[in-house]
Amino acid sequence: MKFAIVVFPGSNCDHDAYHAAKHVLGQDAEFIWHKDTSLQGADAVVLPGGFAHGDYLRTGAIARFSPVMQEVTKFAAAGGPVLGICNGFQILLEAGLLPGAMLRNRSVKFQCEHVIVKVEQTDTPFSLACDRGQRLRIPIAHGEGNYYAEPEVVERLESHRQVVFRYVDTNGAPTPEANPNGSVNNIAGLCNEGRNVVGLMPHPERACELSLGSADGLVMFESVVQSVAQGTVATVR
Amino acid sequence: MTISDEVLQRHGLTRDEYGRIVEMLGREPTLTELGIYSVMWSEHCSYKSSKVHLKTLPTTGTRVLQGPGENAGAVDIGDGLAAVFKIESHNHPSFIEPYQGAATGVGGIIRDIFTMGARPIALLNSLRFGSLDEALVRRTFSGVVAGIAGYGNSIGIPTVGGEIAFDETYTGNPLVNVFCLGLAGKDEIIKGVASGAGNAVYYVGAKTGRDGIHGATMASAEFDERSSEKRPAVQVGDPFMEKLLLEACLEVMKTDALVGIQDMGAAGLTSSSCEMASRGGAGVEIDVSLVPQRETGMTPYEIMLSESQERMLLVVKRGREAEVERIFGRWDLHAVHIGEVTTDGLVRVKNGAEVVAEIPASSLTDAAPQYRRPMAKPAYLAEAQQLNLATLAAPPSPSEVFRRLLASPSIASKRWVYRQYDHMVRTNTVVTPGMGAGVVRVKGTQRALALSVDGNGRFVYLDPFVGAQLAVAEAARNVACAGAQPIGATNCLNFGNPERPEIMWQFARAVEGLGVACRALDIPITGGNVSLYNETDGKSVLPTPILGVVGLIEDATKVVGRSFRDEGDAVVLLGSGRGELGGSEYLKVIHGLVKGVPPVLDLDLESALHRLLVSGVASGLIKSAHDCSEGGFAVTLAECCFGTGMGAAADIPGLEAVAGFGPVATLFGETASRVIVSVDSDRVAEFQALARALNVPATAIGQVGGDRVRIATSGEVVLDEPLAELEPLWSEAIDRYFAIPRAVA
Amino acid sequence: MRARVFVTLKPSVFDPQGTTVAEALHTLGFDAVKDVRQGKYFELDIDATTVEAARRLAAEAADKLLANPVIESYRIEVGTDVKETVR
Amino acid sequence: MRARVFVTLKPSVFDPQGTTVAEALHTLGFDAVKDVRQGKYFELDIDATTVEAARRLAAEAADKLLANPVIESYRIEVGTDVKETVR
Ligand SMILES: Nc1ncnc2c1ncn2[C@@H]1O[C@H](COP(=O)(O)OP(=O)(O)O)[C@@H](O)[C@H]1O
Ligand SMILES: [Mg+2]
Repeated sequence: MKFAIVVFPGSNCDHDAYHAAKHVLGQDAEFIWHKDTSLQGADAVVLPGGFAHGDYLRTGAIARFSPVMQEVTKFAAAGGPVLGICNGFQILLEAGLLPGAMLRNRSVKFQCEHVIVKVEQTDTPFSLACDRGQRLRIPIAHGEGNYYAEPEVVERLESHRQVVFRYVDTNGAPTPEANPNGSVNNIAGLCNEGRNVVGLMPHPERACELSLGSADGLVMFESVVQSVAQGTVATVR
Repeated sequence: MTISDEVLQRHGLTRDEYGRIVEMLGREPTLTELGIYSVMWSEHCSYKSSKVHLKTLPTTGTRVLQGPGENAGAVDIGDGLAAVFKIESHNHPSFIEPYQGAATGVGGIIRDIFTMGARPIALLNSLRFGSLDEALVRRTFSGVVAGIAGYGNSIGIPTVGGEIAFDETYTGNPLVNVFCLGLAGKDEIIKGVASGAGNAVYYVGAKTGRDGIHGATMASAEFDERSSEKRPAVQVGDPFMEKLLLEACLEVMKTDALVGIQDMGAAGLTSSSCEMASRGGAGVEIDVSLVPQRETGMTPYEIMLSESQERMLLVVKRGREAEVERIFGRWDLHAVHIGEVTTDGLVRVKNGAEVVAEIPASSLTDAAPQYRRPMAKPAYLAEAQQLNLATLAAPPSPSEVFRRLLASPSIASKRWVYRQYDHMVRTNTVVTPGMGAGVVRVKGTQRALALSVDGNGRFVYLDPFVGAQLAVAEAARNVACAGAQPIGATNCLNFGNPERPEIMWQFARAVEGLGVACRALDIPITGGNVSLYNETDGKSVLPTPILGVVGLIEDATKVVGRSFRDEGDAVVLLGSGRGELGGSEYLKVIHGLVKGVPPVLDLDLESALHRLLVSGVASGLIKSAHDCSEGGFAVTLAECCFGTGMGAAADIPGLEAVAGFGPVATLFGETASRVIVSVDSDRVAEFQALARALNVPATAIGQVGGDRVRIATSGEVVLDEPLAELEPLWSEAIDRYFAIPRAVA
Repeated sequence: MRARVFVTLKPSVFDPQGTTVAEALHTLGFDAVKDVRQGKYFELDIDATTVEAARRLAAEAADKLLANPVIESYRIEVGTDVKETVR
Repeated sequence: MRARVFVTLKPSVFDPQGTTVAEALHTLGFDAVKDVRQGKYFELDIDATTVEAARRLAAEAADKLLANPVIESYRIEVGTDVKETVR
């Protein structure tokens, strides 16, 4: 299968996502410039981490106007799998492809460290290969990852099982101490109602090789390969 | 025009220097020319006080591809690749505006690296501050850290290591030294040269404003009337702009349309144009009216001297301009053709049709003044070197000393700091901050690079010659602990006012020490930076040479960190203690003293130790390694345990010392060339044989396990502490300074 | 024409920055400061002939880009009719 | 009492945030926006009986914490006598 890795001028995890898809997983991957208007027939789209347009105003605020986002929106509407990692997640929120918004971390500082997330749902293209309740040790690296949505929205997210990943402690409990940034309900990642668009703050692409401290993130990439192979997600051409 | 003493003084030029300018030009300089000379002949750009000394450093070696003289040095790391690296200081700006000062320091060193055609892949920093007990220092410290994070994180270069120490002498003059390393094809290194008459000179990047035109270089009454409001001495960094420049420049460099490139750092357009012309043996003609300007009414003087950030100067082959402009355009950057390379060796600055400066390029660089400034052994030394333990108060119990040292900010965990740095982006970081030297793998090869920055100002203060050697040894030892062969070094020399003979003496002796150590350890110095005038109210900071050492690891899968790995492993001490307390953290924390002589350094032993570490790690015998530095053996042993959940028990020979000081000297003395390693218990003999062959003392002193840190000296237990109590003292010490009492609801 | 746009977090949204500033002020002894909210402030130089046109443009810019309606609200002032202390 | 503190970069200091916002507005077609400067905005709830006392306290807080005088200047408004459009 083929991954499209969208490159905004300030993306800085684009090469990491590419490396994970292409070199670790052995799949096809292609960079798509943010001004491009074609996704080059990719099977899945990754919006990588970074600071898309410097993000001095608000993370992702300007990126949503990039020409490529119209294509991403169409691809998502047609059921294609889209993964937003960190800044990519923030862009999906700003673009309205996922609900809610990001606030500054509770610590008001950038935080880079490993956290534990629990896989809450396995019926998304990016968690299909996980076990429900599986715990993944994956790094975060962000200053604005404090997920917020209006209480009604959060309630709907929970009742529609759209919370895909949650920050938990080593026992799997979503405690305040396990929550690195103050996100409501310890939400680390979520999906849209169609379940094909997933965004998360942790960086699975940084946890695909044991030599880097963890290979727990690989399962997310394996999931999408599997779901494309099984046809559980739409092929968008 | 008549140049008054006052104008010269404001330009930091002496009457003699002015005389040389007139002689070189054959006439009086224009105001713009005077400005150009003043910055090019400034200490910062010309190294006029330090050059005679720096020339003595060893700068060559079989791996050296680029020594001092370019924007950064480069060494061959095999596989057709070069490691390009350098360190720079941003001390003064970081005191005035900690966030922006530190951020722009990061921006500057990154430009030095990609200017060479290398993709930056790792950052480190070495920081010095006053005591965290002071609110001002806390603000400077947190601002500097946030600035380093803010810039490095957003541009996407991981900060993989660094070091921080605290001492009152840095209160009004913190040190912010930033190191950057990049990778380039060995044959693709690009230089800052201008050559080929008729080739185009391009300006690209941020617009030019009045930033950083220093008070000292203001020229006339007319200039003074413009309030200082208009001339911020602090630049604001724009990491997004730099990211665009980085990507676009690397793309342009892949074409062969580029002749040379240089960033506009200190002294901006002036130094970049003059240095490129001088290196290329050519001339350059530029028209400042074409330079993109952020503000209105800027004079040629201001445009030439501005230090606005994120700007590059390029020389492009004639006929290839459109191609280069197109690449920049793709990154939304507007490259502006502002001049040409000429053959006359002159830097000619025009403002439209009017020539405002015309100076022989070499008179600004090679022919800049050099001084052998007077030196004198400092008066403080004799007294400071006298350490008579018998006159000190009796030491507290080992347990209390241990706890206080672990919580001392210079020793305590720096997690509060490096958690704010993205240290994993680019997915190369094999050893993360806090685990020893930073290690990054080199994708596409089997290799990895280990990086460390170190320097102990107290040791240098007490003996610059030995202290500087200890800095080299420590940085090199740190990379060796990861399993890396040290292959190159860069240095940042932070000292006080060189016009004071005692400071100049410190400087000269330190440079001598660097040379001796680098030669003995076979580590060429490929570049560096000198930061002088680090003083507040006539009081200098501790003389602080910082060494950045790059080490090469042949097999990236065989890298070790500081932490013990398995219960039951043998703990082996390499080297042997001498109980040296001179300049130690113990003396400072417990007795408030900086006294004595620094530890003795045996460079033969040090070199053998590095060989043992490299082969011991490569053969898989060594499972963890951590060098003994501040806090000595006991602190080092505890640090090997922290984060693992495992304790350790060790028995080391007790050392003789003045009555009552035996245990503290044994436990907390800072004898050099010692490393604690862990080895599989049934391979200890094999490892010791290896050590014997290399003449390195290797004593099996205990084993990993349990939940306490227990140390006996000659069989008698002198420390026996629960890990669960020790660890938070160390891991949360810095956080505690920033814990804000919660607001009452 | 000069338009000022103030973007603040909605009252129902927790403001980590404001809280941190308030705590820092308390440690500095500013106990009389009961609460702090931090927001963003933009000064737009707008090429417009009437105050109303400038205000409309600023509001449009705020809707589209400067504020995120999920968490933020904004306020606009146009012209120079604002009492102020400059320092 | 409510005090508002606006902290902006001094006019001569480069404002990358404002520049980026201006560029984004231009791409979105807001060509009439000639220039943007971005600053910080603080709302302080102050326990004070007079406008003057509140202003003094706010200024002190700005001097000590909210602004860095090397690159920033600030402006303070106290009270509720400001014309505004809230949205
Ligand atoms: N301490 C030092 N040891 C060796 N070389 C040095 C030292 N300090 C400066 N240099 C060399 O002098 C040259 C000029 O340095 P510098 O002015 O810092 O460069 P830049 O122009 O990039 O600021 C560089 O090549 C640098 O490597
Ligand atoms: Mg340079």
